[in-house]
Amino acid sequence: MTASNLTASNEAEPNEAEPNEVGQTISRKQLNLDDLRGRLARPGGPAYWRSLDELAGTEEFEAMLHREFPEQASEWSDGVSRRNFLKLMGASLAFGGLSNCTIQPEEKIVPWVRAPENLIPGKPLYYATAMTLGGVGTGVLVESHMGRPTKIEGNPEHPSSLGGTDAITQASILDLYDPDRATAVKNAGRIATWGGFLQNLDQELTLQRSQKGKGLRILTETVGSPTLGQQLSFLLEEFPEARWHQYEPAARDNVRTGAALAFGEPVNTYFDVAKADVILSLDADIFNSGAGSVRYARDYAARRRLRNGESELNRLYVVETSPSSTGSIADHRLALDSAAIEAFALALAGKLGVKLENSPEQPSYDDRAGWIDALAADLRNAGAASLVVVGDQQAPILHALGHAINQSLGNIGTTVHYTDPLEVDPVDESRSMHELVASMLADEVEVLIIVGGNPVFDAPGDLDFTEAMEHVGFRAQLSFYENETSERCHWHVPQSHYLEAWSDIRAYDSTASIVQPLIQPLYNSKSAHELIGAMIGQAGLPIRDILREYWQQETFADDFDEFWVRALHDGLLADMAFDRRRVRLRSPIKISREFGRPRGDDKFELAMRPDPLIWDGRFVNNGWLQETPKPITKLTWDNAALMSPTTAERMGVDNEQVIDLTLPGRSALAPVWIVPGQADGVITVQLGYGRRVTGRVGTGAGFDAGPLRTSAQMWGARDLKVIKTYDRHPLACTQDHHSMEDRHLVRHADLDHYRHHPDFAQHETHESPASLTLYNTNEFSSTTGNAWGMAIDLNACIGCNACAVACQAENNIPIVGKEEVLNGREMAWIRVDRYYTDLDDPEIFHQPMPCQQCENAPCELVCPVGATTHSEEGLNDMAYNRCVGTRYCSNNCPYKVRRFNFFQYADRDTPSLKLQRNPDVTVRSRGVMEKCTYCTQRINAVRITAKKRGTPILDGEIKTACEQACPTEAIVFGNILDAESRVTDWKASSRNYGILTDLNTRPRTTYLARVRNPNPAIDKG
Amino acid sequence: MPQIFGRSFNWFANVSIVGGIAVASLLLGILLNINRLDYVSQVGVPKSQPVPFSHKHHVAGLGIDCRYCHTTVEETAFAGIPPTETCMSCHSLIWTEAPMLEPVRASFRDNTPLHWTRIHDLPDFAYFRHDIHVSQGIGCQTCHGNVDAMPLMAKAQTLNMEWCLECHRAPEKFIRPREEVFNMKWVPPHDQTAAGLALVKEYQVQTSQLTDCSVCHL
Amino acid sequence: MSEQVTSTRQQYTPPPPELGPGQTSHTSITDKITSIVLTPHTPIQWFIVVFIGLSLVGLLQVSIAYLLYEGIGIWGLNVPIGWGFAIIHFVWWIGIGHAGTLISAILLLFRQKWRTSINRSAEAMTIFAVMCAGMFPLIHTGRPWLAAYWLFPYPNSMGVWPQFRSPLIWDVFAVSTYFTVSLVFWFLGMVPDLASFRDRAQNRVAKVVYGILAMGWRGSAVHWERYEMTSLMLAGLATPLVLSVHSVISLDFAVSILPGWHTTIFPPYFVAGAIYAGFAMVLILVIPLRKLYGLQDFITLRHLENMGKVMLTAGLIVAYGYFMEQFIAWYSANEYEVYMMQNRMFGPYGSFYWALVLCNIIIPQLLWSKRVRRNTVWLMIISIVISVGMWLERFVIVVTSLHADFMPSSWDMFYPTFWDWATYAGTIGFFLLAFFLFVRGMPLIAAHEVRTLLPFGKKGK
Amino acid sequence: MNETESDTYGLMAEFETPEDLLEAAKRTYGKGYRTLDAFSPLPIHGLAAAIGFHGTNLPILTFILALVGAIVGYGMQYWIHVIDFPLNIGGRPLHSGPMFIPVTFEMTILFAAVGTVVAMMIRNGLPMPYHPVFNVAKFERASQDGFFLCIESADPLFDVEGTTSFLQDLNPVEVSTVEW
Repeated sequence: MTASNLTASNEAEPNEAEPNEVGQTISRKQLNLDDLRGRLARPGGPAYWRSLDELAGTEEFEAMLHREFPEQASEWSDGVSRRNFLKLMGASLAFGGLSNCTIQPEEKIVPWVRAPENLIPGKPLYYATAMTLGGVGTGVLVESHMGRPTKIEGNPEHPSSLGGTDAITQASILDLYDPDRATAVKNAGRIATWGGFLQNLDQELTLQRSQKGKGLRILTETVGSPTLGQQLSFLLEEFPEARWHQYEPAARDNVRTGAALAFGEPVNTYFDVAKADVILSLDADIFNSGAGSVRYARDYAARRRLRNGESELNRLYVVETSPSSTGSIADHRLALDSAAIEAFALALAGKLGVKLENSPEQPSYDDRAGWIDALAADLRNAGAASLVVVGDQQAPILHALGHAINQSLGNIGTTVHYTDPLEVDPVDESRSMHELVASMLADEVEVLIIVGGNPVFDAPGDLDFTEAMEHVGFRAQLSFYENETSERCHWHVPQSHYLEAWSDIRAYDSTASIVQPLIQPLYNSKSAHELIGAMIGQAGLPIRDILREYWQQETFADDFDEFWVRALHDGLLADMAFDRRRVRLRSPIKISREFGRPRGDDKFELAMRPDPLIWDGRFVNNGWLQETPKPITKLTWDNAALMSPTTAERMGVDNEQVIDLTLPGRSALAPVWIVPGQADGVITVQLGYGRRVTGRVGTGAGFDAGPLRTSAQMWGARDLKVIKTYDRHPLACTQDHHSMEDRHLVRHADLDHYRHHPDFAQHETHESPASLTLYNTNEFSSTTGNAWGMAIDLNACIGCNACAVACQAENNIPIVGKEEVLNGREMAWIRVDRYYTDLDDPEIFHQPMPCQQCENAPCELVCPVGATTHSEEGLNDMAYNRCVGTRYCSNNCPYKVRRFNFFQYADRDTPSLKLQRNPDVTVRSRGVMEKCTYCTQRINAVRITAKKRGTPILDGEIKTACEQACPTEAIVFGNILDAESRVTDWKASSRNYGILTDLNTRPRTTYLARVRNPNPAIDKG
Repeated sequence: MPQIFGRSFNWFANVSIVGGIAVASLLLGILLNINRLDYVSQVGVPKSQPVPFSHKHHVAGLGIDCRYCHTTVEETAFAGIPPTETCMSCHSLIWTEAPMLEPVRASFRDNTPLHWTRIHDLPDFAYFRHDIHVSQGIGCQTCHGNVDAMPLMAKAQTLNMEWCLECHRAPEKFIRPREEVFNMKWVPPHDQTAAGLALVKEYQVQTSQLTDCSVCHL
Repeated sequence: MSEQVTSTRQQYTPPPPELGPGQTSHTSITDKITSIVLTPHTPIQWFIVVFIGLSLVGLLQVSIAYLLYEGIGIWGLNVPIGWGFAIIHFVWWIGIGHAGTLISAILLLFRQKWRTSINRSAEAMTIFAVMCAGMFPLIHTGRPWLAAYWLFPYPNSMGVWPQFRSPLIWDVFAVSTYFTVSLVFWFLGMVPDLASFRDRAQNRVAKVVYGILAMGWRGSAVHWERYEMTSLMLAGLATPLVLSVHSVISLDFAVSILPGWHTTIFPPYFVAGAIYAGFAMVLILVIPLRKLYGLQDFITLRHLENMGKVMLTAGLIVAYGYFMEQFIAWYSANEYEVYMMQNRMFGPYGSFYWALVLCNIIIPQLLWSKRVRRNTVWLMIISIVISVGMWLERFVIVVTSLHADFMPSSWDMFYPTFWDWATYAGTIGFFLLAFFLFVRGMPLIAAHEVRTLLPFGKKGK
Repeated sequence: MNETESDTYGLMAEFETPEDLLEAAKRTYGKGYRTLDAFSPLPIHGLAAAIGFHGTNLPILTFILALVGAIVGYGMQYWIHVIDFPLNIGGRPLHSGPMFIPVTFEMTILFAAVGTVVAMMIRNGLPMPYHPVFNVAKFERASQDGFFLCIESADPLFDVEGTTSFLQDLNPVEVSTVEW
């Protein structure tokens, strides 16, 4: 780092850290061998450092931005596609390789002036913090290299994670370094300063103060931060007439309303999946979406292990409109439209004798699949060890019904638990938004402060928020990106990333965590705490102190400092969770007449869902998530109108054909994507796409389903009409072929069959015994006592792609853009293959595909320059710098896990992105093959530690990125020579098999066959 | 018919053929060895530094241990370049007036780091780690040469891959007892290979593994 | 039979069967052959072809420059289809490059006198075809600037070497050896004729240039003795070489494990294919040439007919190869092989397969008819069809095997881009240009060998 | 020998046909002349023998070169993969004999072919752009349709008159002196 940068960051933090305080020394960006590495033979090295300077958030940087932003914008407005962008990158590096026979350019080393404590160049540090989504937190650990957060892992201490993460959490690190995020306070689109904003705000507030804040409105997203809640309550005390509204498009209104219907108050519900023997999910993707999903997935998978002789499994029934991760691993899956699901629930409730207050005309459920009796029996037999889960997007009554059923089964207290609401103020957010817009249109609002969110884009279609804003005199927004809303605000303040700012949050089970920053804000952004704080006279007060104050009141810890340090270290505030609530159903659930009412035959049903990866649109500019295939559809860079083959046939439409989705008075154009296992007549669309104003990555991707929403029908409508058009919109799908072609890739059986033939998986193909060879098989057996191997449990994999994103983050894997994915050039080192058995009622299989590290690797044999060779410990090494790019290895790889840099994909020019890179992994250049290496950098690091320690490497000491991220612990890596290691244990399992072993590739990665546990009483057609 | 070529052409023809081949092979030879030239590898070429720091004086003269300044050499990949603080710990007491040291004092005063010029600089794709080498008995001197005799720091070895391989293939030729690692005066025993093999065994150096690509290229 | 035909036209001294009526003496032979070059007059057709060639070479340069600037991504490649047009055309050109050495070497060993009037042009064709072929393996790599020298075993400061188990390295050696030997063979054969040029040339510059090239050849009996022996040796070496080269090329595929590539039939069947394509290209070149330069006396119908026969034979071997692929796929009962074969015939690229069968098996059967064999127009058409067919064969082998291999999840399609085509067209241009420059400046027919066809004693002044 | 002879390279007779040349060559050799050479636009079998050149040993050389090529080719691969930098390539043995064959073969051919040609050139003393025989005006026919026999002055039996008359008896088209 340069001097000025150093000073900058030091000034940025005058209060020298108390040595014992974690997360304080981190803001110093310092000399870093790894960074230096990044600069060899790269023209404009100085410029790079200059810009880092700017990252420190100096005033001149703002000015710079002012100059720079417009031209950048223009570059993008004139239709330069993402692909072209990459091309430009490529050009700069065209002959990079040539530099290897020239004198290396001179490089500078810039040491500290005064060395900080506990920061060793080249040694990563880990800090515990929490990520917030939809007002609910997940505990994470963040790896930090020289003050640069580079990788997010789950926090093993934290109940919401237990070490696992989902794809979104893994990718959230990229947002921090997104070159397109809002970087400067803007007034009417012009660069301004925070100070300037505060001045202007104060004027407005003094006015408001005089009238008790009658014209003041605060619009936040769902607030789960207790401290922020307290700040807001102070604000409302100061401005009694002011109103605080909450809105976010993927809010859990129905969950809260449902709970209120059942218990009279919007209690928070969470589950103990580990205890559940029989689970029924009513259109709930509990394992891959929403609060607690990571923990639920882990608890579920823990019951599917079939370890050493154990032959019992839990059983999962899923009834859903559109196939989800949860549905894909169900033992029984039933595709129904929402009306039928409601009718189904009623019928089941009836069967279970749940007391209901029925409406005169009962919807009848036609039990073609013959589920009701069998399911009811199964649930009843399971007794208190059963569990019924209702999807966040389902009608409140269905949720109430769910509670009723759980209660009647006696699950409350065993598999279902209740606490006080996680939200500071659990309101019905669509109503809240409704009220806000009303009062805005009534010109009652003079000052509107929008804290996060993007209402102009995602407010329900029937509320004209855009119009309403024009009635407000002073509009200010705090948000991470400049978005559709920012355009219409007088002031825009960049919001800090959660790794940049202090806060606190509660997890799905109300466990409280401190959100601690790992780095000073890269740009001078502010957090919600700072903005609200500024309005209640806390301006300039360190948020950390406000948090400490709040929690000091909450705890009665005699030594608060110790409590605080432990909280920061562990990532959770010890026993600050709410007590469990004992709630009872007040009265029989009242069933409205619409409930379960089937739609007209001439109509289709529209189901709206948050996107599994870009969620409600807040991650739309996150390239990793955009390019990660959606769990089931394998689509990237787009959302689509999902429909079943039958429906498509009936409609006479084809993949990628654009159709016009019309509801009374509203419509949207969407490309068709046919999904086996979708309920007939239901068209599912994902929210968050079709953004007009956001970064380069997200702008223009997908279509906007928002207009189809109304505050009455947030998640679906049953009166959808469809008009065919003859336009086509290409969709970038990473998997074109969906049948396994009877190739024994995913091997599976029913539990019953497994009990009789535990080793069924090992007899599906004939493979030659390893002994059958002319070679001396011992010639290369490892002499180091280590031989690396991996096993993947297909019984646990839910296809969530967390592994893929983790790999991308760990191994500096570039994104290539939609055009390149269309060309079949995606770079994922580990992909999750998804296969269907048939079109109408398919079984869905997931199969993670990392490099198989074959012992007889076909790829190595054909490399003319020996760029890929075998290591002593059995890794299939890839020396990028030796590769000349003949692509023969990829051709000869039967698993097709090798990836090629057809262009200069890795962005070598954007400084902020460089900060995210893993310094221990080479950034590949154009024309080079790359592939999974079992995270060889992690292996090396641990090997060296072990050597210095003088003891062998312990089992589990090395975790590959995918293994570490996997929420269901489906992947295990280790030493196959160690009889005690987990991987040896897994590979000893009777379910263990390798794929394509008949080619005698002898893969080191093997799979554990999938075993389903169907209910004999249900005949699967 | 009249001769087209003069007598001398026979001689000329042969010479041009032989000469052509000779010149071509000479050029090729140079091309193949370009990376071995000191000019390219910059061996023995001191670079300009903000302060003409003399290892000779500090190491040989004052007998300061390597680790006094290069503090992290045993802990991480990077040996560590001392912060100005470290210089000042002595130079706030001695040579406080020396004009030569003004940059150091300035750095300390204005809190602006010194910009040293890198001498040993590996390509980005080669991941060298000091800690493991030091802990396995590879002396500083083996790669950095007799630093204690260098008034100005300069590369002692080419740092070409073939040079790395010399040791990675046969560490016994270079390995020394751990306690001698930082000893600049250490001379290999006459039976280095035998002694080396013993150490390799003792330190459990996995020679078989040292030529794996993934040991250095990640 | 051809004797009989010619003799009807010939009352006086019947010329040898390999020569037409016009060529009765050393003098006439020399005059005719040298006159093609040593004349101020150049036929307009020549200029047209060279112009086309030049413009296509321009296109080639542009597409290579763009390739180096952008990366291999400008082609339609992806994963799984890592090899596309580049390798298809590499094999296609190498195949064509086989006829030359084959004619001059194998036919020499077999004492086939009729070869003498076509071997020179065939060898020239070989040289230029191999040049075209040679471009592809280099530019198809991701980092050509490194591949250019890392593929050769030279002592380097990295201490690393090529990996000799890779068929690509075998290629490097096979192709470069083949090119070197063919070049030497070709040039050696020209030396005595260059001497004739030297001695006949009027203008000083031409005399000097040909003089240098002729290296002072003076036709000494002793020289002839060693010269003949050397040619014989070269022929003996070049014959296994030419067979080995395409076998090695086929190993690029056969050594891999891909269904559709991993086949033992490949070496013989590739060699046959090469001869097939090679002779087709020779015909495509000589039929217009003999018209343009009135070489009917040297390249008689008998020559054309013989080549037709060779093509027919080669074609039948190739057909057998196709059949064997089918048979083995079925006989192996290997699910991947079976699927590959069905996919090849009825999958998305099925049309290519059937077109290939049409071009390489069905249409060439016309060659059974003598009338077709002796009709230049028919021969020309069939030769072109065969060239297309051989292109299709390589396309089918490379693309259909790659696009759907073991992992259904990663199956994908290959769509060539503009630059794929541009590069191909460019190499054709280069080939034409080079060949016609050769025609204009070098002895197109091996005069000294043709002379040996004359019965002793005919000096006919 | 005296000046008059030393300033001529030799005497050259031109003949009508290959047979005449062959016949003349035989008789000349029979007469005892040894330093003589015959020139023709095409190889004439027996001509070299007729002037006392008995076969060439090029084939043996070719064989030796081939052997060298083979050894170099295989040796190089063995040294690289087994001795200098042994690496585990796809579990194949370090010494993968069968896979070393193609390169070995190509090296064999390369050495043999190029070597033979170079040897031939050296033995024929080519290139030799200047040669006295070119001084004879009509010699340019030698590359087209002329057949020549040249007795060099270096021959012990050579004397201008005697040799000239001898050549005349072989009924040549013409006899001419070859200047140095």
